[in-house]
Parts: sequence; C-alpha cells; structure tokens
Amino acid sequence: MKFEHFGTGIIKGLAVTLRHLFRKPITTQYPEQKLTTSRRARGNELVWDITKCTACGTCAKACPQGVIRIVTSAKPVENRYVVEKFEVDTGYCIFCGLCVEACPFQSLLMGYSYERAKYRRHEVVHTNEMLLPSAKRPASGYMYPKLAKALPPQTLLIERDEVKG
Amino acid sequence: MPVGLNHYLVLSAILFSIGLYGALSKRNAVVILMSIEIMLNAVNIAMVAFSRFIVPALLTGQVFAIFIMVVAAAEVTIGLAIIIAVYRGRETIDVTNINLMKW
Amino acid sequence: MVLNPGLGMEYHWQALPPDWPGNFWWHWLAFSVIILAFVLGLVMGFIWLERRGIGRFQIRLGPNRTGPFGLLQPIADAVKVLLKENIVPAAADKIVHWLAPLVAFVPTLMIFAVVPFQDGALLADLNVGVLYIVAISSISTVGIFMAGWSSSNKYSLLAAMRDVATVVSYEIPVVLSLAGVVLLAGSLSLNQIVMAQDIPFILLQPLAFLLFFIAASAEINRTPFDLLEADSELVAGFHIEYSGMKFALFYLTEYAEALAVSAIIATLFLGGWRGPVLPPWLWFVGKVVAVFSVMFWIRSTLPRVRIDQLMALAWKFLLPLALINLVVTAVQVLAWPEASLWAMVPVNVAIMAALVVTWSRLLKLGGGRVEV
Amino acid sequence: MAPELIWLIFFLPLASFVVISFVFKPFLKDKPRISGYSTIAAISGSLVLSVLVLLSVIAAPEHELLMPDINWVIVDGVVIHLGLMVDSLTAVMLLVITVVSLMVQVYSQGYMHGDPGYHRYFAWMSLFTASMLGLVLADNLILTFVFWELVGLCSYLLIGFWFHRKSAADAAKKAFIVTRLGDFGFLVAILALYASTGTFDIAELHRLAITGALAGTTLAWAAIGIFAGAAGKSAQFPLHVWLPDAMEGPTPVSALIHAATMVAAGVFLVARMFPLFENSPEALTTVAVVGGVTAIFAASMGLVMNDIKRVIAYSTISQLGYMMLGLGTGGVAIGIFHLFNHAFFKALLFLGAGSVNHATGTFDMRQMGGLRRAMPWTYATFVIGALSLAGIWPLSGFWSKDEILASSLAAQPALFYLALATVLMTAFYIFRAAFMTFGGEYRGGNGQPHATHPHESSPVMVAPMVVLSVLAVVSGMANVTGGFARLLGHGEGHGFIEGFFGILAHPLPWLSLALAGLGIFLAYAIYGAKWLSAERIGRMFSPLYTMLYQKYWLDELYENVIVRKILLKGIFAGLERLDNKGVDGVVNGVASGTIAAGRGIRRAQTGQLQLYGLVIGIGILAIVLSLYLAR
Amino acid sequence: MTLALSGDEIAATLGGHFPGSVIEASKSHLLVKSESLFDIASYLKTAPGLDFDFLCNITAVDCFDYFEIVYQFTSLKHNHGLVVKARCHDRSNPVLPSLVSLWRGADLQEREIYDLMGITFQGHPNLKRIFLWEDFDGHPLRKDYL
Amino acid sequence: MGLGIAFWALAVISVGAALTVVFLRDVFRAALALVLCFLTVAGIFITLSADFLAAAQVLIYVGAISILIIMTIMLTRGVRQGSPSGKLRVPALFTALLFFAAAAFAVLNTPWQIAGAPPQEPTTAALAGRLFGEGGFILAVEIAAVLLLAIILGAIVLVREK
Amino acid sequence: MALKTESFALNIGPLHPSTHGVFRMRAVLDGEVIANMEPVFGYLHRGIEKLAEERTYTGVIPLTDRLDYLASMSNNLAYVLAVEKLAEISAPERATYLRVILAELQRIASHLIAVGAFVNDCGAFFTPFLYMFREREKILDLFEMLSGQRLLYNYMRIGGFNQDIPDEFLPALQKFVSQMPGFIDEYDRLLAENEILLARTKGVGILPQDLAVNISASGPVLRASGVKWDIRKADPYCGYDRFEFDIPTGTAGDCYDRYRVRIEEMRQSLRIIEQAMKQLPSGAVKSTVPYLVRPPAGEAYAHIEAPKGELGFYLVSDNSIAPYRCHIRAPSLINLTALRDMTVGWKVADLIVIFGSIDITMGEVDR
Repeated sequence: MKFEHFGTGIIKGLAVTLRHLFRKPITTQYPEQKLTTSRRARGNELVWDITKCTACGTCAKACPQGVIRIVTSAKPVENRYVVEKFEVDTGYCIFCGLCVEACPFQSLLMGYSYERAKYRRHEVVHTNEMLLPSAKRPASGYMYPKLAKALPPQTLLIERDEVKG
Repeated sequence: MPVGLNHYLVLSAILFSIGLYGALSKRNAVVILMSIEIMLNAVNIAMVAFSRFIVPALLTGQVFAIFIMVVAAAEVTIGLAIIIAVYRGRETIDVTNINLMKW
Repeated sequence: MVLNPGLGMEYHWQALPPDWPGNFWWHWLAFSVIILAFVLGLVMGFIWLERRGIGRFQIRLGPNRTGPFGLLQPIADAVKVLLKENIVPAAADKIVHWLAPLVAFVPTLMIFAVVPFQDGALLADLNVGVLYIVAISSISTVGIFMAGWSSSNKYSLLAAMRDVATVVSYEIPVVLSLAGVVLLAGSLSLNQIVMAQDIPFILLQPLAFLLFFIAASAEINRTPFDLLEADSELVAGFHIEYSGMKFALFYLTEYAEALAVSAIIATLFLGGWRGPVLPPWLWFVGKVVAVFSVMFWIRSTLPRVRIDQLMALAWKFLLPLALINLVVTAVQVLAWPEASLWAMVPVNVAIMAALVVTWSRLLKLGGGRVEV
Repeated sequence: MAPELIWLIFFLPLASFVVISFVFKPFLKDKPRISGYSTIAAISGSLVLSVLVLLSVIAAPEHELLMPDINWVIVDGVVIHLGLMVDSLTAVMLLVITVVSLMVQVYSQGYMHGDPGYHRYFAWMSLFTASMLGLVLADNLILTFVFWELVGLCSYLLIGFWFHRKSAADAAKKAFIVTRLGDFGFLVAILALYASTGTFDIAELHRLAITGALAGTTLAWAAIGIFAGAAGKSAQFPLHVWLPDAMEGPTPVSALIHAATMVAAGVFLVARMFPLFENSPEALTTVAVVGGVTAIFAASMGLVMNDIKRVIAYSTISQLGYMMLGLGTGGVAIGIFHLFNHAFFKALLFLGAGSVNHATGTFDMRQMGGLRRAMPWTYATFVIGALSLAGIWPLSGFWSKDEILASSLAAQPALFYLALATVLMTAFYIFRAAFMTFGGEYRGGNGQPHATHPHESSPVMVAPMVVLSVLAVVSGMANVTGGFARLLGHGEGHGFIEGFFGILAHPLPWLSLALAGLGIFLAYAIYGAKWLSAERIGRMFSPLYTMLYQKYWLDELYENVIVRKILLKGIFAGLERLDNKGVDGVVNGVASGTIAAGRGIRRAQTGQLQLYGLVIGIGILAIVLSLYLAR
Repeated sequence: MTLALSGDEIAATLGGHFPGSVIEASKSHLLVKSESLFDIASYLKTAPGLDFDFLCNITAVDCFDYFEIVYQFTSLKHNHGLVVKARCHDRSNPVLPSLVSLWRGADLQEREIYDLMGITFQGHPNLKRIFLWEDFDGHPLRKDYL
Repeated sequence: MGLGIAFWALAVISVGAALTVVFLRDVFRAALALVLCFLTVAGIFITLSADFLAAAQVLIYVGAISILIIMTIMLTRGVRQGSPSGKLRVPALFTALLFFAAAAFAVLNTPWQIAGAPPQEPTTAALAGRLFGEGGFILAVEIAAVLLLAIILGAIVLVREK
Repeated sequence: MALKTESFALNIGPLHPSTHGVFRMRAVLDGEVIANMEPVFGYLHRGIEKLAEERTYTGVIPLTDRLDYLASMSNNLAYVLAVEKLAEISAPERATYLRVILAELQRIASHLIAVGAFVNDCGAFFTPFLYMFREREKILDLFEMLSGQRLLYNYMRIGGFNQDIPDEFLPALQKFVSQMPGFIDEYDRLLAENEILLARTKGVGILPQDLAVNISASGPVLRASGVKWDIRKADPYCGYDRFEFDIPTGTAGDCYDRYRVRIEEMRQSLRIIEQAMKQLPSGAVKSTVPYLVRPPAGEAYAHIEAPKGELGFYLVSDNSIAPYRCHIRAPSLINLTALRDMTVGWKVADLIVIFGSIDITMGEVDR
C-alpha cells in the first residue's frame, strides 16, 4: 500500500460515511409505504376497452413477441367484426407498449397496477373479460396524456432526498 | 501413587520414543519434522519437571525449555525451508527418494 | 489466598473480590456463565448494531422487521440458520470439516477468561494475561485453516492460505505493539494494566494503539483486511461450504473475535472498566461498543486490500513501527520523569505523527505486477 | 571534555556509514545527494568536536586522557579494553583527518556527481573516516590493529571503487596484498610485545619502554615489526609499489586516503609508539634510513612520470619518507609537523589533479597544457600547493621540511644529503607537472567532446581547494613559534616574528631554498619555456630515464623474480617434489587402501538420513548400555 | 465529423499497389478480393495519410450467393473512416484471412462471425466458438438456419 | 487429586495424539493431532507450575510452528495418501522401544533428590530475572538471538526463488 | 505467497458476485497469481441479431433495450439513428435535444453503476455502491416519468419519440442537475484519495495506449489509456457539436484512470444536459414516419458514444419491413479483448478489480 496521503484519504472517506449516518434513510418500507409509479406506467398487464375494439388486429401485428391473439366472428355485425376472443399471454409479454401505440381506436391501454403476481402459470393468460378495466385494474396514461393527467403525480426521489452533498 | 517426578519423566520418555520411532520410520519429510517436534516437546516436559521437582526455586529447567523452544522454532523454520527447496527441485518430500547425501 | 486446593494450581488464581460468596467453584461457574452470556448477548447485540449501523451509514434502515427496531433480527437469523439443512460436500474431509467450527470458536471464548469486567471481576486474573490472549487467539487460526482445507473447495483453500499468511505475519506486530503497553503498565495481567491506566494508554501509546488496531483488525479479518471472506473475490472464503449450525458457529466466531478485540482494546488502551459516575461494568461495555462501532464504521467505508499489500503492510509498516515504538517506550519508561506523565501525551502523539508520515513517505509498499 | 563526546567523533561518521548503507542505499536510491549530505554533516560534527579536543589539549598539553573503561574481550584472564587515548598527537591527527576529510567530501559532491555508485562511495568514505578516527583514538594495540585493518579494507574498497575496470581491481588487490605483508610484521610485533609484557595498552607499553622494563632485542624487533606495518601502510621502500597503482581509485579517495590520512597512519603509528623507537637506536636508525632512502628514491621516479596523479603519488611516497626521516632523526614533533602540513598541501594537489581530470578527462599530462586560462582557480591553488611542496618560504612545506633537514643534518649527515637532493627533485617534478598541465597550449585532453573546451570545475569542487590552499599557506605557521612542537612534547618557544623571519638568518634554509629554486627553474626551462628539449635530455640520460620510467624495475622484480622464480619455481617446486614423491607416496598408499575399504563400506552409505539416525540412535544406546554394564 | 473516405479514391491509390485486387469501388465502400484482403488491410493500416489504426467493426452478411464481410476502418489520427468489403462465395467452406495479427480488436469479432456465420478466418490464433458451445450444430445467423 | 486427574488426562491425550501423528497416513490430520499434542503439553506445563512456559508453548508451537507445518503440507503434494512408513519400520520400532526401556529404567532407578520447597509463584518475573538478570543466561539469550537471525536469513536464502 | 506452488485452475463465474452477470473466467493460478486466464462467453446469448431479422423496424427497439440493460436509452438511440440513416428520416429539433439529454442522463446512470460496482469489486462494503444507486434511482425516476418503465424504456422511435415529455419532467431534471455535482464531489471525497483504493487500482491492469487502440477498445477504457477519442466530438450525432464539453482522458491506462475518467465524464454530461435544457426548443417530438418503416435497399452504420464505448448498429435493408441484417458493435465485448493481457501476472483480487474497471454488461457482451 502506498500511503500517498498518509491516511488523510481514508479519514476523508470516513468523514463522508459519518455524515451519511445523520441523513435520513432513503429507502422505503415497501408493503407499508408505497411510492406512486409514473403516470405513464407500463404495469404488468394490458387493459382492453371492448367497446372501441374493432378487432382490426393492428396490435397483434405490432407486437414483437406475438402474444396477442384475436379471434373474430366470421360475420360482421353492424359492419364490424365482433371479437370472439382477445387473448394476451402476459407470460410472454414484454410490456413494450407497442400495441398500445399501434391501436388506432384507443381501445388498448397499458395497466397501471403492478402487484398482480399469479400462482399458476395459466393464470397469466388473460382473455376477454379479464382484460377489462376495473377498480383493481386501472389503466395507465401511457400514450394517453388526458388519462395521465387524472392520475396522481409520480413520487420522485429527487423531491424526497433534499440533502445536498 | 501421587503424581511425581517419575511420572513426568516416564511420560517424557514415552513421547520421546514415539517421536524417535516416527523420525526414523516415516517417509514423509514433514512428518519426520513433526516427530522431531514431539521429541523436543518430550525433552521440554522433562526439563520443566526437573525444574519443578528438583530446583523449584531456581527455574533453570524452564530457562532451558525456553531455549529449546527457540531452537525448535529455528529448526522448524529451516527444516521447512529445506523441505520446500527440495520439493521444488525434486517434486517429492519422500526422504527415501532424497539421497543427495549418498557418497 | 488458596482458591483451588484440589488442582494444585493455586498460584494462578489471584485475589478475588473479598466479598465473593462461596469459594472458587462458585466463581468458576458464575463467571463461565457470565462470560457465555456476555459473549452471546453482546455478539447478538453486535450483529444487530453492525447491521443497523452499516444500514444507517448506507442511508438505509437495516433490519427493522423482527421486534422493535429489528432487535430480534439476530435471533431470527440464528433460528433460520439453525434450521437450515446441514450440507457437507461429498469430497470434504468430514471429521475435520465437523471439528473446524469448534476449534475456531472455543479459543475465542477462552479469551474472555482474563478480561476484567470491573475491578477483579474476571474469571482468572492470570499474571500472563496478555501473553495468554495472544497465545489462545492464535488457535482459532487452526480452526479456520481446517475449515478451508477440509471443504475441498478451491476458494476456501485460497482463503485458508491467506489466513495462514496473515496470521503468521500479523502475530508479530500484535505482540510487539502490546509489549509497549505491558512495558508502561509493568504487568502482563489485564487487571493490573487497567489499574495502571491513570491516563488511558491510548494517549500514552497512540502509535501502539494504531498499530494494534490495524494488526488486530487484520488478524480477525475485519474490513479492510477481510481477505479470507472477500465476497467479491473468494465469495465467502473459508466457510463457503458451511451451512446450518456449523456456519452459525463461524458467524459467531467472527463476531466473538471482533468482540474480543474490542474488549482487549478497551481494556488495554481505553482504561477498561475505569470511568467516573457510571458503574464500572457499564463503562466497560460502553467502551467495547464504542470500539466496535469504529470497526464497522471502517467496514462501511473502506475497500479491501490485496494479499501482498496486506503482507507488505505487516512487514514494512507495522513491524518496523512497532519495533520503534517498543524502543521508544522502553527509553521513556526508563528515562521519563515520573511526575510529568501527562507531558508524554503530546510527545508521543507527535512521535506517532512523525513516524507515520515518514514511513508513508519512505516506503512504497506493495503494488506492481508479478511476472510469471 | 566528556569522553562521550570524544566517542562521538568516531561514531558520527560510523553512523553516517550505517545510515547510508542500510537506509539511504536501499530505500532512497533515487536521491543520492542525501548520502553526501549525511557524510558531510557527520564529519562536520566530528570536526567541531576535534577542534574542541584540540583546544582542551592545548589548554593542558601534559594531560593525557585515557579511558580504558569498557571491557571488550575477556578470555581467560586476558582483558582487552575498548578505550580512548587522547593526547596531543591524537588531537592533531583528529584535526588533520576531519579537516581534510571534510574538504574531500565537499569536493566529492562535485567530483562524483552522477556516478552510479554514489551511495556506495559515501558509505565507504564515511566508514574510512570513522576507522581512521578510531585508529588515532585507540588506546591499545589490538584496537589499533582492528582499525588499522579497517582502513586497509576501506582503502581496498575505494581503490577498487570502479571495480569493473580491471586495472582498478588489480590495483586494489595489489594494495591489499602488499600492505598485508607489512601488517604481518605489525601483528607479530603486537603479539611479541604482549608475550613479553602481557599488555596491549599503549600507555602501559610507553611506560615500560621509558622505564626500561622493555628493552634490548625484544624491543628492537618489536619496534622494527611495528615499523614494518607502518612501512607497508605508508608505502616505504620496498613496500611502496602499491601506492602509485592505487591512483586507479577516484581522485578524492587518493587525496584523502593516499595522501593525507591513511598513508600517514604509518607515520602516526611510529609516532604513537615512539617511546619504543626512542629506546631502541637500531629501530630508530632503521626508520631514518628507510625514510631517507624512500624520499629520494620515490622522488627520482616522480621525475619522469607522465601521469599527473602518479607524479603526486610518488611525491607522496617521497614526502612520507621525509616524515619517517624526521621521525627517525628528530622525533615526534618534526615528523608529525610535516605530516600535518603535508596533509593539506598534498590533498590540495590531488584535488587539483582531480579537477584537471574532470575538465580534460585524462590524467596524462602530455594531453593537457594551457589550463591556466581555462581553470584559473585550479591553477592558482595548484601552484600554491606546489610551492608549498617544494618548500618555498613562507609556505607550510618550508617550515617542516626545514626542520627535517636540520634534524637529519644533526643526526645522520648521510641522510641529510639524500634529503637535500630530494629537495631539488621535489621542486623539479612538481613544477614539471605544473608547467605541463597549466602552461603552454592546450593539447586536447582525452579527445572526448566535453574535453575540447575545458572549463573550471563547479564551485563545490573549487571551494575545498581554496580552503585547503589557505591551509597550505598558513598551516606551517603553527610551529613558527614552536607551539606545535611544544604541544607534541618538546621544543622551546619563541616569538612569532622572530621565528618567521629569524629562520632566514640560518644558512640551511637558504640552501634548501636555493635548491628548490633551482628545481623550479629547471622545470621552467624544460617544460615551461621549452629552452631545453625534454626528449633530448631524456635521450641523453637514456638508461637512467628508462630505469626511472620503469620504476627501477621493482614491480618486475617482485612479480617475475620473487613471485615467479623464487617462490613458484624454487621453493614451491621443491616442496612440490617432496610432496609428490614422499608425502604422496604414503598418502596414496593409505588412500588406495582406504578406497579399497571404502568400496566395501560404501554400501552402508545409502544417503538415507534416517538410516544414519537409526545407527546413531543404536550407537548411543549401545554406549549407554555398555557404560551401565561396565559400572 | 468523421470523414467517410470515398471508396473510389482509395481504389485509385490501391490499384497502383495491388493491381486487380479491387473488385468494386463506390462512394460508400470498397470491395476487394478476399485473397488480397490481408495485404490491403496491412497497407491501409500503415500507409501515411491513411493510418487506419482502429478496426472499428467487423460484420458478415449472408447474401445467399455469398457471404459479405464488412470492415469498418477508422483512423483516430486523421479522423476518417472507410468501409471495406470482401466476399466469400464458397458456402460450404467460406475462408477469409484473419486480421488479428494487424488489429487484435478483430479477435473476438472474428470469433463471433465464425461462431454465428460459419466463416473460417485463417491465421486466427484462437478460432473457437464464442457464444455457443463447441458441438453446436450450424451457424445461426445464416439465412438458411432455422 | 485434581492434579493427578489433570496429569493422567493430559498424559493419555498427549500420548494418543503423538501416536496419531506417527501412525496416521493423512498428513493434514497428523498435523492437527500434533496441535493437540502441543496443547496437552502446555497443559502439562501448567500442572508443573510453569504458567509462562505454558503460554509460550501455545504461542510458539500452536500459533507459529504448527501453522508453518500445515502451510508446508499445503504446498506439497499428496496430502491424503500421506506418510507411509519406510523400510526401517522394524528397526526403528526396536530402537524406540529399546530407548524407552533404557530411559524408563534409568528414570526409575535413579534416586532423584526431590526438593521439598514449594514451586515459584508467578514465574514470569522470576524467569526474566534468570534470563536477563545478574548471573543469568544473557549470553545464551544473545546466542539464541543470533541463531534466530541466522535462521531467518537461511530460510530466506533457501526458499528464495532463483 | 512467494512460494512456488503447483498451479491450479480456478473457475471464476459464471455465478460469481463479481462477474457482473453470467461471465466466466477460467483462470490458472500459481499461488495467488494469475498464470493464465481465458474468458468464456455466451451464458446470456439470446441471438438478438437473429431475432431482429424477424421483427419490424419498430419492433426491434424493445430488443435493443435488452442489450446493455443498464443503458437502454443509449441503445435505443443508436438503433433509431441507424434506421433514420438507412431510411433517410430526420428527427425534429426538439427530439434531437431531448435525445442528447436522455443519452447523457443515461451515461451518468451507467457510470454510477460502473464506478459503484467497481469500488465494490475492490472490496468496499457496498457503501459507495449504495450512494451511487441513490443518484441512479433519481435518474430512473426521470426515465420512468417519460417512458413508464425504469429499466427497459422503449422510448425512442424512428423519427423521434413515442410521446412528448410531461410537464413535470423539466423541473425535476433541473433539480437533479443542480444537485448532482455536489454528490459527485462527495464520491470524490469518499474515494479519490483513499489510500487503499489507490493501492488497489493505481498501476493495476494497465492497458497501454497502443494496445488500447489496437484492440479497438472504446469509451472510457480507451480514453483512460490517453487516447482523446470520443464519437460525440469525432463524429457528432444529434447535434453534439452544439454543446461545449471536454473529453476527460487518463494517462496511465490503469484501473484508477478508468475510474477517474468515468467520474469526470459524469461532470461533463451534466454540463451537456444543462446546455441542452437551456436550448430545448418547443415543437413536435416525432416527425411523420409511416407506421411500418420500409427503408430503401442498402446499408447503414450508425454509431454513438454509449456509456461503455462505441455502440454501433450496422443495418442492411432489402426494402422490406424488417431489417435483412442487423449487426451490433457491442463495446462491452470488444473492450474485453485484452482482458487476458491485462490480468495475467496479477493476483486474483486484481483480476476482479481489472475486470470491474472495464465495465461490461453481459447483455451486451453475449447479445
């Protein structure tokens, strides 16, 4: 070891850590304390608006993973095909949001919630009704600024950690 | 029979004999060294026993034991150094294969 | 005072507090229990303190779930560890693998036999106390080495080799730096040394304190000298293959060693149980905790040194300085006028500063590529 | 003066040596200057203390400070003390050594600049200074001998400082071996003295010699033995051959060791043991005769050398002969006074030679010339030294040389004439050197680029020369009043002015001055103004010239005749024959028998350690058992 | 701005040194014969004024008929770049000279191409598979690998 | 009584450990047995009222020598297959037994002059006095120091590479 | 130990705390000294180059997130620049400035991890690492605000961004930029003069300048060896020539220099961000680009100065909606070329430090 500064460097470092001892911890106690995610959060599921969907399949084409499967009725009703099955395999979904971006009818949105872990593998495949928005499955403002405005503002560490170095 | 000088001396003799046997019969140089350490320890016991029972006020035996310890430390150091040097050159510490002293 | 007529070793055990009820066996038993309780309790406290403390140094909270302020965390950890499956590697040297944690732990516990908790309150006031500590503490090395060797794991073997190299090197500065204290106190008995500290020896022997702190940290493998468990290199070092109860023993050993070093530093350099107002044992515990706090403060700050730098530090920095310190102390003990002991404090601090600065300048320790 | 402080005189340079060797050299390789500074600091300390010693001795000249306090070796009743003996002689020597050493160390700062062995150089120089100081301080012969050998060792190391040059290595060996020849005599003398007196103590020996308890043949042989040692160290004929070769060492080394101090140690030793010589006329005569012969003999060789350092080296031998002559005829004061003066001006001359060498890259005077303009300071100081050496009034050399002449005239008239002739030669050769070096036109040095335009050396080299030149002027004044002689034990005092000018009232000084003037004039005529051609004169006295140039073929004599012919062919060959035929016959017979036996037994020698151990163990047991059974 | 040297100009200078080695030269790149690739590369590395001391990137493109190896040379000294291409027409055993002896930066990149595209670089000191294991069958980046 | 128990326990363990050292094939375990042997010898020192020596025994033998030995074992090959006995097994055994017989015979047949005086109280200061004090063993201490210096140099020279 | 021992092989990785992912180094040790070392790659090989051939040009962007997952923004940027070059699309001015801001933020975030992990490799008990994570979290907060995720942003699009920044972004960024220099000073106080860190890193793992150029090293590794080469200056993209900043370079090319270069680069990045924030124009963030980009047949190579070094995308188009060939010049992989040269002769502990000082991400090495 070269003692180029004969230990003053070590002492400086010790002083830095000592100062941190008197700072507020920056960690969050997760289950009790929760931070608000981004208004554009891409939570771990998709929210589907059945009323607007025309089953055009743009989302399925845009999906790089190919996790969206759409089965429509053979015959159009009111000049529209009816969706018989809209299936998202969340297990393979990478939540890139390209489908939401691609949807021309604003019928597909990213989910806002995140604590949606499942115990069984087949439960991650979401179909039709399971994809509908509900109180438990709010939609995020991803690609939809109006929706985003309504969501609570994101907690930022920069706002909490006021101590300057 | 209360424990007396003879007990210690016989213990010392036993340990010394064991060490002697090891030093003479083992083929691994390190084990030989270890046996020699046992012998030195045996001698130390005898020394301290003499000191305790014959001249308890003088501690001469303990002084000698200290010197024996010094010599033992020195012997181990140099012995191990030799072993490592030999091992480096010959790739073995089996003394039966080390016959540099032949002729 | 004849304490143990039966064993014929009466001369070892010196005066007990005269008001101690009963005879020697009480003392033996009571203190064994006290020491066990003290070590286990304080080790648990240390584990909690270190985890919380480092957490705070790292601007996080540390364990805070089990019990108030996470106080029960060490117990939870202990329970978890004890309930874990005990895995022994197939290629391991089974007997040695089993024995190793014990061999490492028992000597560490034995150290506390001579540490005075307050005046005369110690298991055995050995008149060779300091020597006893140094001697006993070196046995744990064998345990660590056994663990490293018997695991049949290259990482643990490397760690074992590092341990041996470290201990062989650092024993010398430890003994030499303690020699200065012993010279000043004029006794090897820890209680006597405490009694001699009208001025804490950290002031009279600042250099010895510094050297002992560094060398002892290295011997018990505390950061920045924790090369044998270096998580970034050797993953966990010598106890990589240990689990369950045996791992718990190693864990315990690690903190018991830290506790032992803290206690020794508190006793030899900080005046032990001496202090105003508060009861002596509280002073003692307070000082131990303070020393340990410095240890984990350092742990939370410093990177780790490399093995050759560790060796170089011992041989080129600590050893010469310890020798110089010994000579300086010897001269001072002989020549310093008794009355002006306080005047020695600034002198010795100045000597320490000068020596450290010059040595740092003179020696370029370590570094450099090793050609193969 | 506290004895501890006197010890310090010796220990300061020793500490410098230790620090340089064990701290600076290993750890501060890249900062060589520090070892020079430490040496200078240590020697400065010694100098200050030496001056204090001198002052205290002057204050009480009769008082001998003896401190045989420390028992060094106690073997079977023989007690060897470690002790100091500080009398006026020691005080003077201390001053000479520390002053010259200090000047040389300062000079070395410049001279050795950039040498890779800088640390080594100063370490050895420190060790040398320490040993030399120890030598003059020692109070018993054993200690003296130890330091005597230590200075010899340092001399060996420093002559061979540039050991990668074969000539330097050879010269170092030669110096070592030749001086050992003399030391053998010294050692025998010490042992003889001990055998007859039972003491190594110098003071005790003095007392014994003065009271006559030690006398007769023993004393004579002991004295001659001591003188043999002195002759070896002081390069007296016939052991002088090493000194010219020793010029292979760095020039400051030559200045310090081979001009001022170590070679003077022989003179000092004789002076130290002078009571022994005084009471043994044979020994005293030997000293005088050897001194006188050496003086002229060396001077004659100095006439023809072309290497400036060799000229000065022969001059040194010659002057040492003078000192011996002075000791042998006049006593301690005269010899030591010359030593005192000689140390300064000869060191000065050597330093000048070194300075010249620094500028030109060579020692060969035939390649120099004209340095007067290029190196004015060197020139001026060199000439002062030369004048002092030649014995020109009122420079220091004059005073001591005059006294030697006077004393030799009184005691040994034959030697007086030799000495007178030496005066002439001395003046001639030293001014020959001066004119060849500084006069005329520059002849190009060693041809290296830096030598084409020689320039003055750095101030750090010039300054010591200036100091020494001042000393060379004034040191002679020490005895103008007779003070020096009085200090060393005898002589009467007189006023300064009286002494300073009064000396010119005698005829003898004029005679020596005239001879010196003649020598200078001749040198000027041949080498300065070139009125006479050196070659023609050389051809005229061709055989003589050759003889001188070949140094009387002494080296060849030693090498070819003594070593090769007598030792190797004669004695050794005879021994060899005896050995081959007689001894070997027996031996071979025994050997072949042994081999035959060994062939059988060697099977037991397996090389197995354990077998040996086993046999040893069984053997011990057998012995123990047999002892027990025999009881 | 890193100046992209025009392949035409370089081709002109190269034509003098290595006649017939340049197959095609355009503003954007230079297509050379694979046999003379190494010589041209060493020329490009050392030629004054060019000094391509930095082998920025190597890649291979499977064009069915042939493999096209694309070298991006850069000169840190002059801050200009050049794209050099070479082709391997033998699909079963494509071989190219290795540039490792010139730029050690080619080491891992050539190994990667060998691994994924199956082009052998002659003279590479350690041409082993890099991402896939030794007995992996086929070369995934080829268009015919499915 | 207590002394007797302590002695017998320590003696049995030490002899057992020594036998293990000599007869075990695994060198590493043999070294561990050696450590045990050293420790019991320290215990025997305590029963002999040599407290300083006991501490020194642990410090030097357990702390230094055995660790050096273990390290050497690590550096050499074939630890597990260990240390077979050589050809000299039988004569060695014979010699050792003979030696033991002789020594035991000598010990038991010598009329030792047991001093009745009590053993020294704390021995440290007394030992220091014997070693460094007037009429002590100071010369031997210095010779030991020189020996250690020589050993250090020798070991360095021996083990130094190239 | 100085003693010569038998050399033995030691596997470091693929599961080892200090290999920054699943990397494996097969080291042959002589005592503690590395006698030989062979890096083994491929434990995280996912065939991204092959996958890209099956996706639309836009669909590749999420894949690029997964290259250097500590610097996804930079990967996005390099890729969209390559596509824009190939399809001759240009992004609006506002998007260009935003890209600079994001790329530089990403650089700071990546360097924070690099330095933190590097000091951790030196053996510091996570403290510097956690301090640096704290600042990185702030950057991730900002990125989350923009893209909705904290790691795999998928924010850039061919011709701009998928959506404009929210209103609260710029104030938060301003706050961050004003605070950050103080934190960097704090890191310096903690580390820059620490004797142990100096001893561990100075003169260790030297990559000489000529070798650094010869192995095509880039980024801080190249600059620490004293080569003043930064693509932002040498070949400015996204209008980097409009900003004032310096290129910090090292002298010795040792681990310490690489650490210093990264710290200095963070300061320079902050300078760039400040300038870009001041100059940020208003307007659209995306130019009109068809839903399925179909570039003309041809090829393009675009490179940026990513945090780890020169990140380049070589795209070949056959006028279809998917790239015909997509090659990624991964700085992490190429910087590892000289790993053996840098580590042989050093000790195990140094191997970890040297490896940490190169700063790689396995996602990028193996792809």
